[in-house]
Amino acid sequence: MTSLAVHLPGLPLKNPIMPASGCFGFGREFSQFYDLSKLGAVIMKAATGEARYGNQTPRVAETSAGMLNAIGLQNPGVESIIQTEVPFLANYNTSIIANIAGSTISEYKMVAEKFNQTKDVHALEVNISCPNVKEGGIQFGTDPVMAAKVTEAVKEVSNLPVYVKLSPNVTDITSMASAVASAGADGLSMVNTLTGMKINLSKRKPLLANKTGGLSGPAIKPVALRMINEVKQQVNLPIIGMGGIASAEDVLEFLIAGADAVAVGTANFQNPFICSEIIDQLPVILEQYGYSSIQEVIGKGARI
Amino acid sequence: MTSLAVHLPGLPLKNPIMPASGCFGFGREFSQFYDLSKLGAVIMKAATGEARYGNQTPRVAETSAGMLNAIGLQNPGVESIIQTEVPFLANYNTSIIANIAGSTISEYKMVAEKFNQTKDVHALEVNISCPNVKEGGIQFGTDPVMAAKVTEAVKEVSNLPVYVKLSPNVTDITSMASAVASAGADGLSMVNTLTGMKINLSKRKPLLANKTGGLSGPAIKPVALRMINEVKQQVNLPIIGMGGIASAEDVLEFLIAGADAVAVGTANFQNPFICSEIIDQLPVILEQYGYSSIQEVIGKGARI
Amino acid sequence: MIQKETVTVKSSKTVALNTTELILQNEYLSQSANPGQFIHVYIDGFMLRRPISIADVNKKEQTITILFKQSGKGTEKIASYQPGNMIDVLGPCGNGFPLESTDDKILLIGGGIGVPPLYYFGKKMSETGKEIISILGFQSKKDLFYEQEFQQLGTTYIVTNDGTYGDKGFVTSLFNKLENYDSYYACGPIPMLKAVKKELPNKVGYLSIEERMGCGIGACFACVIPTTDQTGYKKICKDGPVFSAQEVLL
Amino acid sequence: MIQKETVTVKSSKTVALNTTELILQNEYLSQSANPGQFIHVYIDGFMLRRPISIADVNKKEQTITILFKQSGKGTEKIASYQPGNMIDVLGPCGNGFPLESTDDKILLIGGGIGVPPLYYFGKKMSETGKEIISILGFQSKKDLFYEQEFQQLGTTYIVTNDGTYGDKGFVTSLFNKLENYDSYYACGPIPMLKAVKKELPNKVGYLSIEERMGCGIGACFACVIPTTDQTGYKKICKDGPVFSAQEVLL
Ligand SMILES: Cc1cc2nc3c(=O)[nH]c(=O)nc-3n(C[C@H](O)[C@H](O)[C@H](O)COP(=O)(O)OP(=O)(O)OC[C@H]3O[C@@H](n4cnc5c(N)ncnc54)[C@H](O)[C@@H]3O)c2cc1C
Ligand SMILES: Cc1cc2nc3c(=O)[nH]c(=O)nc-3n(C[C@H](O)[C@H](O)[C@H](O)COP(=O)(O)OP(=O)(O)OC[C@H]3O[C@@H](n4cnc5c(N)ncnc54)[C@H](O)[C@@H]3O)c2cc1C
Ligand SMILES: Cc1cc2nc3c(=O)[nH]c(=O)nc-3n(C[C@H](O)[C@H](O)[C@H](O)COP(=O)(O)O)c2cc1C
Ligand SMILES: Cc1cc2nc3c(=O)[nH]c(=O)nc-3n(C[C@H](O)[C@H](O)[C@H](O)COP(=O)(O)O)c2cc1C
Ligand code: FES
Ligand code: FES
Repeated sequence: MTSLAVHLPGLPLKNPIMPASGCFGFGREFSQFYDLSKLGAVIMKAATGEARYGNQTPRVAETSAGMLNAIGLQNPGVESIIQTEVPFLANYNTSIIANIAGSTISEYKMVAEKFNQTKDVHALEVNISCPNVKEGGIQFGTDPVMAAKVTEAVKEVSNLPVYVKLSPNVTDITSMASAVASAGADGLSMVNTLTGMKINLSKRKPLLANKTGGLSGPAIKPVALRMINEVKQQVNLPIIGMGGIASAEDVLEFLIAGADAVAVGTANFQNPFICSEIIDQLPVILEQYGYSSIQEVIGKGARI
Repeated sequence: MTSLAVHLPGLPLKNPIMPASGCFGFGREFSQFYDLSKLGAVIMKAATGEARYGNQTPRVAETSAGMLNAIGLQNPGVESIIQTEVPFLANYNTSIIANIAGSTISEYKMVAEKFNQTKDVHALEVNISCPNVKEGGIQFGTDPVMAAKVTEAVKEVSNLPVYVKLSPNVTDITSMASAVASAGADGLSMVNTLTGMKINLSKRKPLLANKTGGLSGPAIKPVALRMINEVKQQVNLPIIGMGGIASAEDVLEFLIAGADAVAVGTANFQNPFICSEIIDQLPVILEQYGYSSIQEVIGKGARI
Repeated sequence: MIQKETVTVKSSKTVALNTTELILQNEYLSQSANPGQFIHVYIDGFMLRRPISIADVNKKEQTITILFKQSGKGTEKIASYQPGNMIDVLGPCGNGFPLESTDDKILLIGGGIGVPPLYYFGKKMSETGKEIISILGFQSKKDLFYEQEFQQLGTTYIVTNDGTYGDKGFVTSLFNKLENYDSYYACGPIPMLKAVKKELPNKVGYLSIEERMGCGIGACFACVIPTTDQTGYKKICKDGPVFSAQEVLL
Repeated sequence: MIQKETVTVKSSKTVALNTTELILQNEYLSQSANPGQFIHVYIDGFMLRRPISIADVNKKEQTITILFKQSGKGTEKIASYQPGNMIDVLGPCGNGFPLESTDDKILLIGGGIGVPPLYYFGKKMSETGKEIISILGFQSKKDLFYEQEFQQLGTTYIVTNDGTYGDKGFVTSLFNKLENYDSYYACGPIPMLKAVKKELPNKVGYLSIEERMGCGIGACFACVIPTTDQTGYKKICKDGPVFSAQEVLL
């Protein structure tokens, strides 16, 4: 059988498939469906310095081939995650990636530092692109200077590989990527959600309590692919690609466009087995399109 | 019956429904399906100074709830449009909006000037947001200073109301809107397409010959609504809203979010009668949601 | 345990205006579902699954029943399903009504399309010998369903907002008529649940609560509700949809 | 004139590997369609319509026939349609093959799923007394369809790329075998059309050309092809899909 192993700097993965942050909780619910050891990695829900409640409900809305969410980074706080969630995931033979967020650079730094002291976390994904919080989040993700500062701060306190998660809500994604690359990022995660809105016609106002939310799902796939390809041509960093992936064919599209591994988000809600099924399908699809290994697909994105 | 008339500055419309530029040609093909006099207005395909052939094919690709296009502004040139297309549309009792594009500010200016001399054109829509051409187009649409310059240049030579069509591929849509407002725009058209990509798995490269294309259709509706609402809160200009509209309910969503009229693009390809059907449905939907007139819906977007 | 199951439509019936009853064949769900739990229904062409309560179970026939109102494109599509059609569902989801109560006399309070989950619960309670009183509220006569089914469980009062059937008013209008029941179990729109909780502050009560859902299994934090306990919140899809009235802040 | 019509599936048949023949009932299309025209098929859940050639027409029965290969999600879905299903189509679209030719002997050249439109054209030409020769190329024996149908029109040669049926090779391999026909009519993949045009530079020929389409009616400029005339381009959906070989630049 085709080996699916991919080698990201500091983060070798048995396969390039992982659930995206916020779409898999901390894995507990999905562990009842299949063995999480099958996954290349698990990206945990965002962690902040303290527990957060998040936004008012409704927090999700359905759109054509997509959904809006405005969870607002609800999470039990980094301490609690390290005490109860990381040990649970550590039972499985998979890599653990901690998604970190904050309102200030020092909060990012503090959260990164805590995870760095935990032996079971294998990489950090720095979420500078959450559109659903008033402070931090997307502000860091739309200004190259701020993005670089967050990256530097996290790198300072961390020996783990640092993936910076970029927002697609920008004019020039390559300047964001270059800025975090110069600041020392080990890799990129692309993309987070596009900010969107839906109107509740009966109530004559936005459906989400937060008014706007992040658009995810197949609707955004073309934008994700374009941005990944654009960045791949100019910035020499590995990319964890995401945005609307729902099949092994989608994974292949992302790898050809320039991703080195991928994350699956919203599709987990439609089909909780999706990551497992994609891992099963991937060798079949690779063969169908004439590839003899996953390495043959990866890394050519800059030249397509 | 509920009157659907809306009054945009310098552009009174019998109803707020018009086909979007590039999705209706110059109306000829659709005139075989229904009487174009039914439309609030027709926005013509982009005009440039000279005839253009556009990009290589394939020029379109299907995506989830959307499509990518990279037509590349193919058109017979402003002279030919004025001589053969405007007179055809002038047979109908509807407003004609000319969509203008160019590689340079002087090309925009020249095209605007020519339309201004034609008695049958009622407004200009300045396309500073075409993602599918190498020069001009989206460069003007992602930089507020350039956008303002194009707007000023067009305003200088035109007595017609000038709607500037904004690109959604920007970090800060309100700064774009403010810039063109200060430069004298009479209104905004929002939004053009989001730049995207699709991979042809068999060929291992982008499906579109142009590599990237503009994403349109229901997939982008949440982004369009969010941007319109954002702009409405800060910039006091009428907005022609568009992006994924395919039903009278969608129209209502746009009007509540802050649009003053709307354009229907991609949906014309799925159902050539769509604009006509929406015009028929609109009074029914207004009543269903408790509105006694279209004016009751419009103009509250800043306060929802 | 939640499983991903394929259910087969056995019958489809319109029971009130835009209200459909589907009987679904599935062994696992019929054997494992508890009253108040729901299934999370996949509908081809839609991004998110739809949560629908389990309204009845027939273990022998290996069927479950759902009852739903056509309130959008998704439920419209499910309403068009014919016998033989297969549906992909997750279930049974959530925690249902408490079954271990020692009360003798219980009150069921259902509002509109909140009525269905109370039926299977009432049936179960009736089987254990409890006395059941039901108050069911509907917009109008044309929305009414399952009156006879509830009457078989015990005294049943119907109220309609427009007075076209039963008493005119809200479910709460009847509270003064009723005496010495031991606990109540309510499901319906949030304003109704708020009113019920407020009017019956001293009763032991349980509320089944709706919220828009992403995953339906507790992973996405879409469906939280603030609580009075120290964690500060619960997930409706996983910890609920049934909560003790004291526990949650509406 | 193009109309938006609802057609009813009368029969569905698998005629080769992943290749389906659908007979569709519709009065307007059956009376107005010309050989080489296509219908633009709406498929529920897909953004864009799919162009499919009209392969045959039965005016008396008021049916049209389409033949297509399952080459993606859309054609897979159409292949699943059952008798009685209704489909929304635009048609008849485009300009078909020229019917006013005075030639006595014509050559049809079809490659794979390009074969269908040639059938109705051949039938029409045969009815007017012309002699028909056909060369049909397929990947493999399992892809072959309509051999007998074409044989009824005249001499028919089959070639397969892998030699599993008929001669091994491409349609062009047979050109040296054939004599004094007056004109040719070809439909198939672009590389085949290029080869045909190159090998038969001195013949009058017509090519039916495929391109990805947006509107299918000439409004969106998605499907242009460069031409040798002064306008510099034609729209395949409106001016074609059939062009004189001299007219277009492949
Ligand atoms: C635990 C639970 C049990 C339910 N049981 C029933 C039942 O037994 N019978 C019944 O008729 N309805 C029930 N509902 C409500 C039902 O889920 C919605 O009516 C349904 O999702 C609407 O889908 P739609 O596509 O028709 O509407 P749309 O408005 O088109 O749906 C769009 C999105 O909003 C969500 N949504 C819309 N209304 C609601 C709502 N009231 N609650 C939650 N999500 C909503 C949909 O799930 C979907 O994601 C229940 C809801 C919950 C949370
Ligand atoms: C004028 C014309 C006549 C045709 N006649 C026939 C016929 O008689 N029988 C037949 O089997 N096929 C025919 N085709 C090709 C047919 O349109 C495609 O096979 C079909 O659109 C593929 O759709 P899909 O959803 O299965 O594939 P997907 O690849 O999923 O389709 C995605 C998108 O690409 C477009 N697309 C993909 N392949 C083609 C193609 N080859 N040509 C044009 N668009 C394409 C689709 O229309 C759709 O918009 C014809 C094409 C044209 C232009
Ligand atoms: C409900 C929900 C919650 C999310 N929470 C987070 C989060 O906590 N941190 C983060 O970096 N991204 C978060 N995301 C973004 C996803 O990780 C992913 O980048 C995005 O959804 C695009 O992928 P998809 O289309 O496959 O869902 C969330 C997305 C959804 C839908
Ligand atoms: C095939 C195609 C061609 C287009 N050509 C133009 C154009 O010439 N000028 C322009 O301003 N916008 C053009 N657009 C953008 C549309 O006018 C519209 O802004 C966009 O498609 C979003 O609306 P929709 O989702 O309803 O299609 C084009 C869109 C499509 C799909
Ligand atoms: S719906 Fe995802 S946590 Fe409840
Ligand atoms: S497909 Fe639109 S012009 Fe041909």
